[in-house]
Amino acid sequence: MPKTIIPFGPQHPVLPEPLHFSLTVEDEIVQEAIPGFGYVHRGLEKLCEIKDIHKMIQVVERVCGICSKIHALCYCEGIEQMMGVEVPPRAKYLRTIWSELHRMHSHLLWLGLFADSFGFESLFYHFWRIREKILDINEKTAGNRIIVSVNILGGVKRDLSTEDQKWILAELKEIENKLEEVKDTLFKDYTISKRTKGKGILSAEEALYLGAVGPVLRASGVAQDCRQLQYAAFSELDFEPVIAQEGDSFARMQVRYFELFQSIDLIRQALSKIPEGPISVKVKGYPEGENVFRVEQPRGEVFYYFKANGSKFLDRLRIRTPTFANVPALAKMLTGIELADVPVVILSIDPCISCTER
Amino acid sequence: MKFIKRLLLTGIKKSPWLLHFDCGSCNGCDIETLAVLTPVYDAERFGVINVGNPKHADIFLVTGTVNRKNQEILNNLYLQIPEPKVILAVGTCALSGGIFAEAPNVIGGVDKIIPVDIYIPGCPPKPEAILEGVLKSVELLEDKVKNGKI
Amino acid sequence: MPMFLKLFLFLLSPFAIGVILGIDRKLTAYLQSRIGPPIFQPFYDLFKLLGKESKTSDYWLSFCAYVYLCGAITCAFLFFLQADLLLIFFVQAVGSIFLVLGAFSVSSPFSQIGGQRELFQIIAYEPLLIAVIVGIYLVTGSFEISSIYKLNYPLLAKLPLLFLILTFALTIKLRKSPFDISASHHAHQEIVRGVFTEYSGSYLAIVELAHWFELVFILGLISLFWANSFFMSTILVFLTYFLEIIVDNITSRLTWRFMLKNAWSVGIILALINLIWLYKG
Amino acid sequence: MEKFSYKIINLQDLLTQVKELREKKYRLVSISCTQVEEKFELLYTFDLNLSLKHLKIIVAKDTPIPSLTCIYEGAFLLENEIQDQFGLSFAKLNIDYKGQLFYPEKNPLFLKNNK
Repeated sequence: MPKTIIPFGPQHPVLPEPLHFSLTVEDEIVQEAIPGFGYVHRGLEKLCEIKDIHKMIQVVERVCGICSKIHALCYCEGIEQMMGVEVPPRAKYLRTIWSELHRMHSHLLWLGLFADSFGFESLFYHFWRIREKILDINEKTAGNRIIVSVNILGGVKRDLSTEDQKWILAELKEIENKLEEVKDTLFKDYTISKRTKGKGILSAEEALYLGAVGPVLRASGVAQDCRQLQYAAFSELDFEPVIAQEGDSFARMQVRYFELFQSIDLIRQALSKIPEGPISVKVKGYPEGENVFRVEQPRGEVFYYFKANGSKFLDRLRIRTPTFANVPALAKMLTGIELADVPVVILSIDPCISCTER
Repeated sequence: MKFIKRLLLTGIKKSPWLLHFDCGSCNGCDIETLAVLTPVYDAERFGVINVGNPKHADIFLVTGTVNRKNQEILNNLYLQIPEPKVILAVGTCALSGGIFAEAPNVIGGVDKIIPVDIYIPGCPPKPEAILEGVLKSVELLEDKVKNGKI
Repeated sequence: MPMFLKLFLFLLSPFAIGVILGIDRKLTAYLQSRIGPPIFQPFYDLFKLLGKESKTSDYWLSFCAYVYLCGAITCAFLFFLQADLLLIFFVQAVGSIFLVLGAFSVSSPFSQIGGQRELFQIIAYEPLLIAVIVGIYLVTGSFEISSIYKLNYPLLAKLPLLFLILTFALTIKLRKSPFDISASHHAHQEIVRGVFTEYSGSYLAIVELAHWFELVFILGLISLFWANSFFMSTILVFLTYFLEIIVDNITSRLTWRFMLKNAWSVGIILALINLIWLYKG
Repeated sequence: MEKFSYKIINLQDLLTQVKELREKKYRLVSISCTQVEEKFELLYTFDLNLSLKHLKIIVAKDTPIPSLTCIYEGAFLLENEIQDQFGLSFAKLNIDYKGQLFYPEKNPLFLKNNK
């Protein structure tokens, strides 16, 4: 069979997003995969020159709708660090709770899409049904389902009442039970392991060399999680990075599945330790100098670089998102696999194209 | 022949097939669009299927801003959808560019490239709103058939 | 059976299939904790598609759609006439081949890959069907369908393993998980909608209708396994179909390499065991 | 979190310094470009067990910058992005989109006087 070049994307049923790959295929085996970008590029980093540092929070929240809360968290903590603002402890805990809720919603979304990529429709619907519970929590506590805008410079906008906290704990219990139900299917189903085990293998060495981050890195056996950097309230919470050894698509699924339980645990810890007090402090003046900040997103480490000149506007804001770092590893993983496995492997890094291109 | 076609098309309101294209949005609207198809909202009750193939679609659902690179793809997809069709712009970005309107690589809303029939505002719009928009567009499809615009 | 009754049943069959597919979608939705579309949804879809504008890039493509439909209709018609099984089988094969030819005639890579995969599917299930037909011949001593109706015991008692093989072929033909490889009714696929990608409007409706007639043949073949009682054959068809829906919902899509390997190794071995058992017994 | 500090190095020393970091098993995190009047500052960030190391080079617009892709293969995206947005050029890129990674035609939109 002659070589065929298959355009994977930009509009494709498996991916809700316009990722583009030119796959050179021979006998349904991928010989070469070249990524193409630019279909979602907006250039929003440049908006920092016309929107002031407070308005930029809304912009960075829309770098990506799935991890919007965590982008805002990174931005706020980075600017606060530059300005020497001390955030009240209650605000730190609230930030942690919301960011973990966001991680859960993102992972559940991914698990659903991943199941869809290998044609397991009922599992896809199941995960999305569980996910709606988290979105309900978001809507009740923050007013929006997906783009949860709670961060401001110096703290958070909204508080969690005691009833809300109790309700969240009750919902989490239910989510935990529902997740336990699918565990056997996810890990023991013959067809799932057939489609995911040994697909898109990445060794620890290669992962570090190609700059992979987040669950992709952890699934290759490297215990690196930016939450260990102890931003927000993570310094007072107890957790271990979830890792797996095999480095294939199955291992990545495993890491993300167990991170859901880790997040539930972190939220419980945070809710039991949350102190009373104010939720924000007033921020005066404007930042100056340069800074970098990193936090752990559902997809991995996000890196912000700030350059400020003491005026209302930032000089430069640079966002290096986790998918951007994972794409070289993905291009490597795609070579030599079957065409049928392409969606599985692409989804296994949890691509977020609007993050990648900004 | 035309009469028979029109007669057959009266059923179009019961089977609107949907093509979703992310045209540079932040994913918020996309995952809400997908959520519309999942158990809690279940758009398949109304016969809505996300076909993912422009040649089979009746409703073209676009989210996000138009930029220099995807305007061509947007137009291509639009031309590939057979008549009758309805174009739905979902989310503030698809309406006007929203918060990104001033960003360097953004051209603006979807209606700068292709004609839009129904606008659904919101950032992101709630799934209920998207579902309502889809059902409104079904009525519009029916109107188009009745007025002989096929 | 008198001729006019046969004709009547033949004309009724696509409606029955439409309802079965509607129930299928409803049940699948129920298994996915959704409400699902109305039972007559497949008809709504079909009529809408017939009315829509067709954007077909190639005359060959539309020609292939028509031949595919003719093949499927002839096949179903011959089945109701209770003609020769081998003849029906080859007519069905011609129809399927034209679907593949149509997919190959356009330059879309999705369609091309879909066509290839459809070919692999045909290669996978054709030998199985042949084995089933040979088994039936060994029992009845004739390729005529009418001879099956003359038996006073169900075929299932003599050909249990071949029945299993037939359900295997049915999964492939129905385009259901785990073998929704070349095209599937769920659009979420790596090759968009495979062989159907390039068809639009009324041509898609024609291809869909042809698919319904193919199902008439396959489900008819299943009903033959309990041919001596009309009631039991209906039950058998529904049970088998129900099983297919369950399997569809608890498996993910597999690759064609896997399908080919298993269809041939497991299928042929099962068929041989059954045939040897028949011969000895 | 540690305090942010960087080391300014010469353009010629870049590759040797990065090679040393690579041998110490550092991971390339990011390359951030900033326009400061007519010059460009490139901040290279590396990570080893969650501690960062920053190197900075300052270049003029027309100077070709040595590409890191011979040391870190995955750097091609970062470098292509800068090439796109600021119109800088990198020498010996392994996959070169020639300024068309994000835009259909060459058009450095991130330059300060461009818009």
